[in-house]
Amino acid sequence: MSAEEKKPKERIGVYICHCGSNIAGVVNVAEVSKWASDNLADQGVVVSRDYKFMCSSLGQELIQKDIKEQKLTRVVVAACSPHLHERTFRNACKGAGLNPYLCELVSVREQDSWVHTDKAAATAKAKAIVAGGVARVIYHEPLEPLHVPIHPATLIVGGGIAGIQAALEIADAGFPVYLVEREPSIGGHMAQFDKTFPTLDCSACILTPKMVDVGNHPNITLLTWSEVQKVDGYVGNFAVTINKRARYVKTADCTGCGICWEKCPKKVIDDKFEAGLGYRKAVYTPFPQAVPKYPVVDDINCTYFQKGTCKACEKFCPTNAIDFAQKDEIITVEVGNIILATGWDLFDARRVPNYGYGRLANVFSNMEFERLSNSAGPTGGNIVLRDGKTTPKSVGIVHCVGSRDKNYNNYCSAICCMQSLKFAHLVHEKTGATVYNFYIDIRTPAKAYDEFYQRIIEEGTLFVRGKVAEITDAARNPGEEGKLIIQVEDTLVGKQRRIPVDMVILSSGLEPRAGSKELAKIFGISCSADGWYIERHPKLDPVATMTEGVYIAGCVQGPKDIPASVAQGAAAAARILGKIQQKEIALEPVRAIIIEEKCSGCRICNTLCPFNAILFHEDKMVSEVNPALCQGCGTCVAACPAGAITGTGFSNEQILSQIDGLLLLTLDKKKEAAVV
Amino acid sequence: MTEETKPFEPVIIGFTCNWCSYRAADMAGIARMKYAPNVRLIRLMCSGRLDPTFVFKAIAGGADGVLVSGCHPGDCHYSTQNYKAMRRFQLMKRVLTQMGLEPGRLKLLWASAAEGQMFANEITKFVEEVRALGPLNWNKAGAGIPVEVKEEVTA
Amino acid sequence: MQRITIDPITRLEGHGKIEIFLNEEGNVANTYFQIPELRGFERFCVGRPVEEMPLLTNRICGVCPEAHHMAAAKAADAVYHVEVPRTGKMLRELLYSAFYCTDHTTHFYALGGPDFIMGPDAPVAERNILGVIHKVWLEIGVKVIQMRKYGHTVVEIIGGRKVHPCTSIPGGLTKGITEEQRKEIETMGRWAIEFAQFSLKTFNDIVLSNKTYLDLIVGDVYTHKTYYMGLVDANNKVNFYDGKVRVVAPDGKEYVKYEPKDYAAHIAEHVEPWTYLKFPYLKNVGWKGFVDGPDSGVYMATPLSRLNAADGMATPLAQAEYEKFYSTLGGKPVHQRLAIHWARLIELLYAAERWVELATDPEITSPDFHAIPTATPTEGVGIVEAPRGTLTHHYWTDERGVVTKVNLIVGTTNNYAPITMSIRKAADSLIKKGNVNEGLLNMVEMAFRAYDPCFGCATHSLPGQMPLEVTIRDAEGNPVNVLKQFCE
Amino acid sequence: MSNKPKFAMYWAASCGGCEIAVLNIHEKILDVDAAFDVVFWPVAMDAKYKDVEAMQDGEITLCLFNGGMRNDENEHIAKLLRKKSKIMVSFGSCACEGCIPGLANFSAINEVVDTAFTTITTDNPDNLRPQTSYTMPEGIITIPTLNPMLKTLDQVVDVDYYMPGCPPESHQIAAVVDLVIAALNGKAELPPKGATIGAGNSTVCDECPRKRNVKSIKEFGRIQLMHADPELCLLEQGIPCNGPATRSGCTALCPSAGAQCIGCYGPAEGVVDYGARLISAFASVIDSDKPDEIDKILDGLVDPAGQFYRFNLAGSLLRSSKSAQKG
Repeated sequence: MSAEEKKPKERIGVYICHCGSNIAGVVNVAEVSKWASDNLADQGVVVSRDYKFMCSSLGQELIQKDIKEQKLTRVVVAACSPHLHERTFRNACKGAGLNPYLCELVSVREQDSWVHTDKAAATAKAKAIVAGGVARVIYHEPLEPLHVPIHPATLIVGGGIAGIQAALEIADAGFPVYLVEREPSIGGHMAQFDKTFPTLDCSACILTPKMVDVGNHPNITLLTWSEVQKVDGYVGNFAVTINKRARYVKTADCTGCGICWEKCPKKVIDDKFEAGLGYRKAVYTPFPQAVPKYPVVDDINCTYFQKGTCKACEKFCPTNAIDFAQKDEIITVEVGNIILATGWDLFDARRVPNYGYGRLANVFSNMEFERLSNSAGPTGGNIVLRDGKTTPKSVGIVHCVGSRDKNYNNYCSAICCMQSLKFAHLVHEKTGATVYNFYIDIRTPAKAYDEFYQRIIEEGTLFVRGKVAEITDAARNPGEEGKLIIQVEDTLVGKQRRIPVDMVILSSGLEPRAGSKELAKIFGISCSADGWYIERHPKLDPVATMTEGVYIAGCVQGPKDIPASVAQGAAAAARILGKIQQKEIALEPVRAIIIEEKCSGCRICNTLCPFNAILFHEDKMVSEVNPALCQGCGTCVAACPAGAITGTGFSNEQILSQIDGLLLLTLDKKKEAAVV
Repeated sequence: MTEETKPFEPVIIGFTCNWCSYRAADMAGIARMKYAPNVRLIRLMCSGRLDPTFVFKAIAGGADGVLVSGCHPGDCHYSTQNYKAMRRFQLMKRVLTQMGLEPGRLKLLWASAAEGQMFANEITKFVEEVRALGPLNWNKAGAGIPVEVKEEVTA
Repeated sequence: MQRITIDPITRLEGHGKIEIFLNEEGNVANTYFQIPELRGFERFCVGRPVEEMPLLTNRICGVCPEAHHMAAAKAADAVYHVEVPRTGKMLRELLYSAFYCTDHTTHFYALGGPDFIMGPDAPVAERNILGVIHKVWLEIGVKVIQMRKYGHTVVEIIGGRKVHPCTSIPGGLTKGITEEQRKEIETMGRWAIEFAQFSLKTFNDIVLSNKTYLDLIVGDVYTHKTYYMGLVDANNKVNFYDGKVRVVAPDGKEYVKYEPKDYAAHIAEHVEPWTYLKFPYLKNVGWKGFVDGPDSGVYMATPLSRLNAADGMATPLAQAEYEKFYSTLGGKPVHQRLAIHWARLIELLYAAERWVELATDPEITSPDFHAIPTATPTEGVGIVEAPRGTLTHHYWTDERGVVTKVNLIVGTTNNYAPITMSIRKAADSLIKKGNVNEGLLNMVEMAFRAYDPCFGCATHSLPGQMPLEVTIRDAEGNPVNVLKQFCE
Repeated sequence: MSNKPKFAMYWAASCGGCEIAVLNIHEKILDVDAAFDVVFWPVAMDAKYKDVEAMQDGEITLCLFNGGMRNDENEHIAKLLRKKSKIMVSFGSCACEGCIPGLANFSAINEVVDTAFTTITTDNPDNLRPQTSYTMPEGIITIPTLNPMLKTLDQVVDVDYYMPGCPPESHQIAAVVDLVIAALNGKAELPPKGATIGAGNSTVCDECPRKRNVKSIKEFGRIQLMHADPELCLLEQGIPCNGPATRSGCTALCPSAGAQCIGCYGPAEGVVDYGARLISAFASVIDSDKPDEIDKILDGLVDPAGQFYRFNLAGSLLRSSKSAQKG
């Protein structure tokens, strides 16, 4: 090494940023700059400057001027974190005709001035960091971004309002969409609601048309009663394996006439769509406006599947569409992008024992109430007690059940306040009953929300500020007999109150779907501790994820109301349409490459790639990396026993020499020490 | 003031992954959390990129300790690569221990992008542990390996 | 006082350095034979898995790696208390016999032989293998190369490699041989027998039929009455691979016969501060310095010693030569060091015969060449006869079979004391009044060359051959005369 | 003397296997003899060390130097031959990377000497140790001083080419001889300085006849404790075979003979640290994500440092254990 390492191969420019006083306040930037030009000259440093704000246009021009005049072949900028300005400085170099990957940004702010107080130590560390950058950048190579074609089709997982919106946006733009829904019909939770706040328009009335559009759209392949099993590939080229569960109904022949479920002898409590208040048959569609219209045979409850006889549906089906021999079908679809809109689950109020849900008959969940109040629901829209006939004279609505509560979920479920206000209105309107709302805070931030709150107040709903302690049927005072008593501290008047009511509605919060973590693994994205999927940036990039080509929309990303979900669905669609329009996508050229003549075909690397980017050629007995699938993690590079795999952008030479650089001063120090 | 009377300032090389631990360091910075200035970080795309060669190089090059840091198990940005880092770390530590290196000079630290405070605390703790172990000065003689070249460079 | 330095010795496998001090009269005051190397296998083999010992100790010596490979494998078997299946044993011994043929050939024709064939007074230039070839026709050279080739071929077939074999493991070997390989080995073996007989004839024609040489051999200069050590089979016949260690006294009577595992009860190593090598001796006789006779624990372990220590050879042709050997040299034991060369050729013949015996055994191609050890590893000793003497490997391990302690007593080491004595005696009787010439010096060399010492083995370091250079210095150590050996 | 190019070969701290391997090129030796004046080759001839000292610098065209730097005498001769030679080839594992004698670097040199002079058969009541200079009644006699650490040749002198192997295979030696001779006659190009010659670019697996699948190790095994499948990759059977990281060129002799590769050809082209490659490769394919389970599997490797640095310790980044560092 000695010989060629001594005479510098490159002409390097070093630029130390003051970042106002953010860096200069702690690190002696002038000293670092001088040290670099004095001590790193033999490594090729020909110019070393410090400047107030390197990221400013003036700062960038400074670099560009040097590149041109000093014929720089490498640039090292010591400033903030690469995550902030790496692109900025790379582009600056590009602007001056230097390949952007020949520029290295090292952090002396987040990594140094902001975290240290000892100025001498911080300055010494800055020198080391700069030396590391210089030693490393010598081994950088000019790289070109990798271009991979984008498959025009999109996979959308989840047929709720967010998924529906996204599907329509993309399909209307003329590109194919696969919409996968676990249930027999799309529609999601919104299909269960009665009215929607704050406008109180009927949920079904606004949702059904969109569902029908999806059902009929030539660009949308609707895969209901189906689930994603496996995702291979990478942005632009995903191969998705989907399990189409057996419906036992030949959709080609079925007209959706409904005779089968009329004739089916087996009644099943419908705890999904009807929230347990109503019944369905063993062969069924979840609700009249279901899309698609084809029913499914629920083989868990179907008499034929359980006892081997019956087949009533088959006998009566006018088109012989029933087919008990049907099997699950595994299909694979190719898509360029993916949207996850798998929505949410309702917090199970049984987990709050002191509220008596499941134990006290007339304590209802919010979803139960939606069905009660829904004219298409089990009671035809009559708000009645469990007995099915008695209309309540007084109703208590409890907010924040399972939310903003460290025993359950810390977060605010965002929709419960407005939902509870909506409930108050509906009860008031349909029964004239006295309505109490028990709240901690009323949160009505969005457009026309607070106006709605005012309206409910004017309607005479009574508001009690306090977290409900207990709901009981144990009467203590006269007038409490046969009622549910709500025990609460009224924090406005500062005294305990017992309020007897006929009916209680619990506004349970939203939770991530059961199994959302498993799903995240399938798609290679990450969840927060709560289980909500993590967006690329909480403010600036809310629908993208860390994994290129995978987007999230609706409540899968966190609790939100219908408008927000729709907006995210549309946003995700827009992002994807943009990508599709480009036809190809430029990827960071940080990739692993196997040098064929060095590869011994030992196959150590074969199992290491989570993206299946490494394939083995039996004929040549060598392995090869597919650059489109490779995401540049470098695990195989580090594992190759023959050193036959190199990682562009993070090569061994780069990292090893960066280590030398970082230790330059150490050796200095130890040399001095030795001298002493 | 002579070397003896100065407290020994260890030099530690730290390897972080681009997605979690390096961002944890950024986070510590943004929040102006203070920690010991003895650690110098190198950013890798993933802890799975960590080649034991890097660690040996750091030790041979004069580092007194080495920190290896990545996403928490299960949270790897590349799904499972930090497990490979974990396996390598365990074997590497066995080899180095067999070669007489104090295990305390090696540290494996899982840190998410949100754990800036923890990251800062752990670094300060580690620096003290290594300080207690004293200087390592491996290959001080350094004949024939890059260290020597660098010494000439700085001379 | 004058001082002669022979540093290092030519045609000796391994470093060695001789210091000869002359007194004022120019007669020998004292001689020192120094070994300048130490490699430390006893240390760095600790911590290694015992199955690696046959591979690591290989590297003690590239001239006779097979010997270390075998001793190590046997020690490892013992550590695991595992009995190697018959086929496994035979394969190892077959490899070892073939190796013996190459090694003895190399020594006789390239190292020791020239002294006789060319004569000790011949110019150095001719006193080497090429000289031999010129003197007794090219035919010999061709044969010698052929012999080496064949030997290495067998070593490679069974041992996996020509140099540093790799197939012996605790309990046997990693592979067997096919019928085709067996045939090939047998054919080469039969040729080896002819070659051995030819070599004995050559020795007979050139040496024994030459009065001067015969006198030289039986003369007193090269005679020491020491103990003799060698490995013997159940019938007290010479065996290289296995058996008990037998020691005969200077009077030829059995002094002791012991199991390899008991070696430490009988052998100890004396230490001198001016050399890296130790001097083994018979513990129960005791260290009396560099002297011979029944009261001195000094013993010899060479081809001659093996013949002296045994009652005969296990193969017919070799047995005949054995009897001729003793009748010619006047009965047992033979104390004349130069007879080692003859003894070596008799062993060559035995090795070749054994080679064919084993190659024609019906079980040699059986797949039953490895027994999986089941006992917990503890401690074990492995002893084989290396061409240059009894080779002892002794390992202690933990319950995982990882080596915790090692003791090695290597072929040549056994002879360190006798060699030192021979040098002293030769120098004494040959160097008078400071009169030194090449012929004399070579005769001094002959004294130890007969032992075919391999200080590569002895130091477990490196053989290295250097030109002979003798410096005669006065008392102040200023060179007054320099002699060199030359070759064009 | 003729004006043919001059050839030299020397052995320092090696076992002599390299010399045997060179002799095993058989008739090729005659080509060497025809193309060169063999001026210094202890094994083949009575060479003249003094005459080497008398030579002009660079007078020797080709010097094959094997053996590591165990004592000051080794270093002295290495420096001398470097001075006198145009092309200095680091020949064999010992010179290139320290080989088995390099394992001594696991211990401080005084531990090495102490062990040798305290074995059970050593009779050493005064606990003597060899003295590099010792005064006898007749005068002072000396022996060389051992280095605290065994060094590779290129840690002492500048080396032009590396030829790995313990020993280098004869067919490779023959090929190199042909190449050099051709180059001297202007019929071929010599490789760039610092290149490794007489070996392959890949690793042993490239030449290994055994069947291979993807690797996933649940347990490491010991070769003597099983009857290994003669067809299947040894590593896949849990036997710690160094083949994946060891430079090709030997035609996979050991694995073909049923024994694991122990790594005598050293690291592959461009590899900085041989042991690190194996550590990384073996650990990567361990089939577990649970720390304790991983530890249990690793217990199957009873001597990781010794296995991964068996031939390479002196030539590795760390070069020795900490105790040897302290000297």
